[in-house]
Amino acid sequence: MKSSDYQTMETSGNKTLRSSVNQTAFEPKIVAFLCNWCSYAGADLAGVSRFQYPPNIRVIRVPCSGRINPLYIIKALYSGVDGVLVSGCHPGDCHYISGNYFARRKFALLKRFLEYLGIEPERVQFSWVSAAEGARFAQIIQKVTNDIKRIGPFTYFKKRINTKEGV
Amino acid sequence: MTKDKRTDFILEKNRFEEFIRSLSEKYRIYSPSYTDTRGHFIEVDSPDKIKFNQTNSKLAVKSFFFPQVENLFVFDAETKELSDKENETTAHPIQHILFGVRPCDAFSISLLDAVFMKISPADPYYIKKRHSTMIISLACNHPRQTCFCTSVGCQPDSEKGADIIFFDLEDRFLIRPVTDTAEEILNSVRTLLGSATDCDQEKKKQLMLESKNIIHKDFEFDDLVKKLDNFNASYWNRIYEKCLGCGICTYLCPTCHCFDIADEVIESNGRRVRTWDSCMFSLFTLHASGHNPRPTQKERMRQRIMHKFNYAPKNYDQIFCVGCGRCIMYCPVNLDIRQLIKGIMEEE
Amino acid sequence: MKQAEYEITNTVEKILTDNKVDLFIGYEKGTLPLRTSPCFLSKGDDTSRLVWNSFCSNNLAVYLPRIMSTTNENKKRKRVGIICKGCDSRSLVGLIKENQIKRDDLFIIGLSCTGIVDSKKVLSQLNGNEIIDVSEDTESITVKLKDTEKTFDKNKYLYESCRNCAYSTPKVYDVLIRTAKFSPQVVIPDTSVVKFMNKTREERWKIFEMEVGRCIRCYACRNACPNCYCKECFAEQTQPRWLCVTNDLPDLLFYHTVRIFHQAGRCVDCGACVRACPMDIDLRIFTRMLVDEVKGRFDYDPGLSIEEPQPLATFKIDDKQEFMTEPEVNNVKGYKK
Amino acid sequence: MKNPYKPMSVRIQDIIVENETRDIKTFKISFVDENDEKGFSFLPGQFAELSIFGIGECPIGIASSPTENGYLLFTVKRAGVVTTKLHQAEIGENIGLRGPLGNTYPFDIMEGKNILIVGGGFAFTTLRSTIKYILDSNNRKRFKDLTVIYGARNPGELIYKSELWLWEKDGSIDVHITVDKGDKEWKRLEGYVPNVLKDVAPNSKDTIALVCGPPIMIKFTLPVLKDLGFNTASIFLSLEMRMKCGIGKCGRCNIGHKYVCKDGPVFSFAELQGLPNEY
Repeated sequence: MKSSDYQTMETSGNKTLRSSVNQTAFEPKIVAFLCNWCSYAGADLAGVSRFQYPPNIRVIRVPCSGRINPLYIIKALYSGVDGVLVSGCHPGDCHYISGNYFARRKFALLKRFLEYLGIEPERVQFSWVSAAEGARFAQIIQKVTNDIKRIGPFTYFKKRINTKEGV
Repeated sequence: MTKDKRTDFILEKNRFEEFIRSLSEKYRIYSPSYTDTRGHFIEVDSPDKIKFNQTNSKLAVKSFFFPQVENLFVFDAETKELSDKENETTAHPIQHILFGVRPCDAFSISLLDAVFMKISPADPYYIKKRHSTMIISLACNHPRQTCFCTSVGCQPDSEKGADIIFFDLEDRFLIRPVTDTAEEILNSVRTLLGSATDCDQEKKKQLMLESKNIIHKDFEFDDLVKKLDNFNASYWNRIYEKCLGCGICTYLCPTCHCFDIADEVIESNGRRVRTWDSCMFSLFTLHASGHNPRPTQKERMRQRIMHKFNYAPKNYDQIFCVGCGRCIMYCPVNLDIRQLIKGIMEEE
Repeated sequence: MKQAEYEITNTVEKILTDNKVDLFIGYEKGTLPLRTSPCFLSKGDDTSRLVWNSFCSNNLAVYLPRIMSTTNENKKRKRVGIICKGCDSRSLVGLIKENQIKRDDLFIIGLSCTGIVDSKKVLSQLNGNEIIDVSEDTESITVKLKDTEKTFDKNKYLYESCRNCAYSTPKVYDVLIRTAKFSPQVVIPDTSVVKFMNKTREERWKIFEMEVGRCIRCYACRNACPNCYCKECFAEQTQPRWLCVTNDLPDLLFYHTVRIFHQAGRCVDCGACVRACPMDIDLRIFTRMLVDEVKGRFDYDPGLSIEEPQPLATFKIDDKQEFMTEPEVNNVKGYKK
Repeated sequence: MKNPYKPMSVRIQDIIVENETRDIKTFKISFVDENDEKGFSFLPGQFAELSIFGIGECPIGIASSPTENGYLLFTVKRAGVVTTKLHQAEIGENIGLRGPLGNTYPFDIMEGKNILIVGGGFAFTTLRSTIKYILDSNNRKRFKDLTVIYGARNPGELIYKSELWLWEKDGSIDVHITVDKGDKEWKRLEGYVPNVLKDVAPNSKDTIALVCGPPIMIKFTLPVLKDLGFNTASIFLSLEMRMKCGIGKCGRCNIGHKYVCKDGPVFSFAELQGLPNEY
């Protein structure tokens, strides 16, 4: 699906103008940590059911949302990614019983902490998507991509090499 | 012109700004910044930024010649080609002037010269900066309680490592050129300078005598090198316990020169970078096999003392400590190197 | 203060002579004015070196994980005695809960602390001239300079974390020593987080960048913190390498963001990291936020009771999840509602 | 002024897997530009820093002898970040090389003497270079007889097997190969290197011993050598420390006031006894 196709998609709520196809719109790079049992299956279902969602996410499959260490999220932002989504099973459905419960507490503190430091709240988002919610997965990805597009690229955390020699 | 024939000059304080402005036409002037708490040497655009009453800067002047992060070379990550713009011109004309360096820091630069320049193979990055920089040091009239330079063979008016030394005689400066390059530069601003009278010299001697009395000389270093040869002495078991193993004493020390070399690649460009490292860190000597010759803080503290007071005298026949007191002032647990040395000297 | 010192020395003398502990960690007179230094006493050492005054700033719990993993001469785990202020004892409880140290290997002398004086604040009032001698009484400290003398009211020159400290008396101890007349500490509620929160997002980020930009990666904040006892810190790992060893801004942001977040639900706000930093970086603006957030969200104060589980080590079914992302777009191409 | 930190670029000609567990490989390296090759004159015992851009550097002993011109051999065990990356490299790739670094085995002292070489495990690299150098036609006459004792944990771990069997047949060299625990086909000696050394018991009169191997082997070999009458000045060891600059500046690889990268890696046992045992 070429990226220009989906741009012409109707988005309800804020009726975005049919953005001119050739304008080089900012294409965010978003890392999505998907829990293997629910969200990854949900993404799979979204694909099988031909739901269309923006191609900006790079999926990393993890055993459980509890496996996500804040270190990975900060490493993603440090490596030049514009947004991070962590998606796991709904509380109660976790294959490992309490993985997402622990994760929920960690994410709650991390979200508030990054916001407090001055990073836009939309940068790092968390969601619950079960294996049967293909449409919900597509909608969440749509929302996350719209958010990141709205707030623009994420430059001030990105590591760059200064190639100036010495002093 | 041999050293003793060099005449001392006088610069009135009201003509100081003119002196700096005329120098800044040809050279870039740096002086320790006391505003932002990094306290290292920054470029000064206007003379009034230069202060005299502050004692020593927080980061030593070593960070100008041997910066915390320095590119060794840059390469393209895909093709792995080095960007070798070999502009290895051996002659580096003077471009930078460091003003307000304290004599102990200037002394430490002469020690770093021994490591990076005198012992072959010489370090090209250090040489480039060292030859293109002139050091104007400012003698200390009011040393701090933590200063102990007189105990390590340095003086509040030591000229080692400096090109020109300024003595602050309250209303005027007495300027003593030390090296030949100093002569040329002073000649270029000769009109501003008067020549020093005997009463100026007398005042300078008086000020320096006072300053030396302030520094209490509470231990001697005469046979410390021999005493430290006793590697497994018992005092090593007692002096390391309170050390947290952080890097403050080594990063702020003007003579510490240990460094790490690491590669970084981000997208298409990569670089090999040299950064400061500290023997107090636990991973400093960890082998890939997991073996670590210095496993606990005892060995690391012993290495820091031995490197400065036993190994350096054997390799460079100089004690690698200038008595600036930074490691005493900024240690989170107030671990005082003078106490360590006194404890070692008192060992029978 | 003299009374407390006397009691401490006697207790230590007793426990050392009848071999209840192998090592005692306390405070001794520092070589810098307005400072003390940790001191390690074993049997037979001169216990009169021990002092107690308003400059005992180091959090001694930081030494325990590495000392208590070593064995004493008869091959048993080392038993250590320690002096604890309110905040130190909370760090101790945290270490016990995280199985770094055993409670029964510890002999804790608790002290009801009346706040530690910030030497940097006092020194900044003396515009450069040197302190010859310091003397102290319950309400103020007098500093003798070359020709003059100055007195400072203690309460105005305490460390920020001491001014907002609500638990100045240790909860977990073997012996509790009351210092001076025990007047309940007037707790000044912390306002730095609220003030910081009212700034705009860009301002907050600018301040974070400016504060952390001064860091020289000396790891004093990490090594002074009792919670940071990892053998190999993520900041120094090479397999895998998370961040680079330079002090470029992104590396500093990475290191401080993750290190501070590692204290979520564990930081007792003792201020050891702020005191240790040579570049005067005020980390407390950021660590204090997590303390408040954990208090607000999970109603948990770290280090008060050994039994209560740490917030991130447990969960509740009905934890709040207002921050989760919910989809707002409901007609996705190809999806027939 | 040559920049001591900038590596010369070299090409991997060939990669030979040395042991069954495939974690020791020998890399055959050739210089990309000849005047680098001309400038690179070394003697056995020296090492070089192999560098992979973007990953880092690692100090590896030069396994080839100066008499084998046209290429250099480096035997690398997969242990850390750089060596793992090196093991993933293919033939034809370019890597960086800095050197020759460190000092050499004391050929001036060894002149006209018997040579005893004791090696263990994969630390046989610089010793192989020495053996090839001594066996070379115009060098052999400078030294008297040459005894080699080399051992490894099991037959699979022995490196340079093809050359070992050749040397066994060569008359001018007395080779004893042992393994800690042999398998069915193993017909040669079995037992630890120090014990084999006790049995072979070469006479120590004007003989120089070169020892290189894992610390545990050195610990047990030295007393045996002393019993056989070797004085501490005629035993030479090649040591290994963590290194970064390789030119005695970064202050990391010191034993006492000596830097292993610059004043070593070869030290006489007498010299080592004068230094603190912190290695």
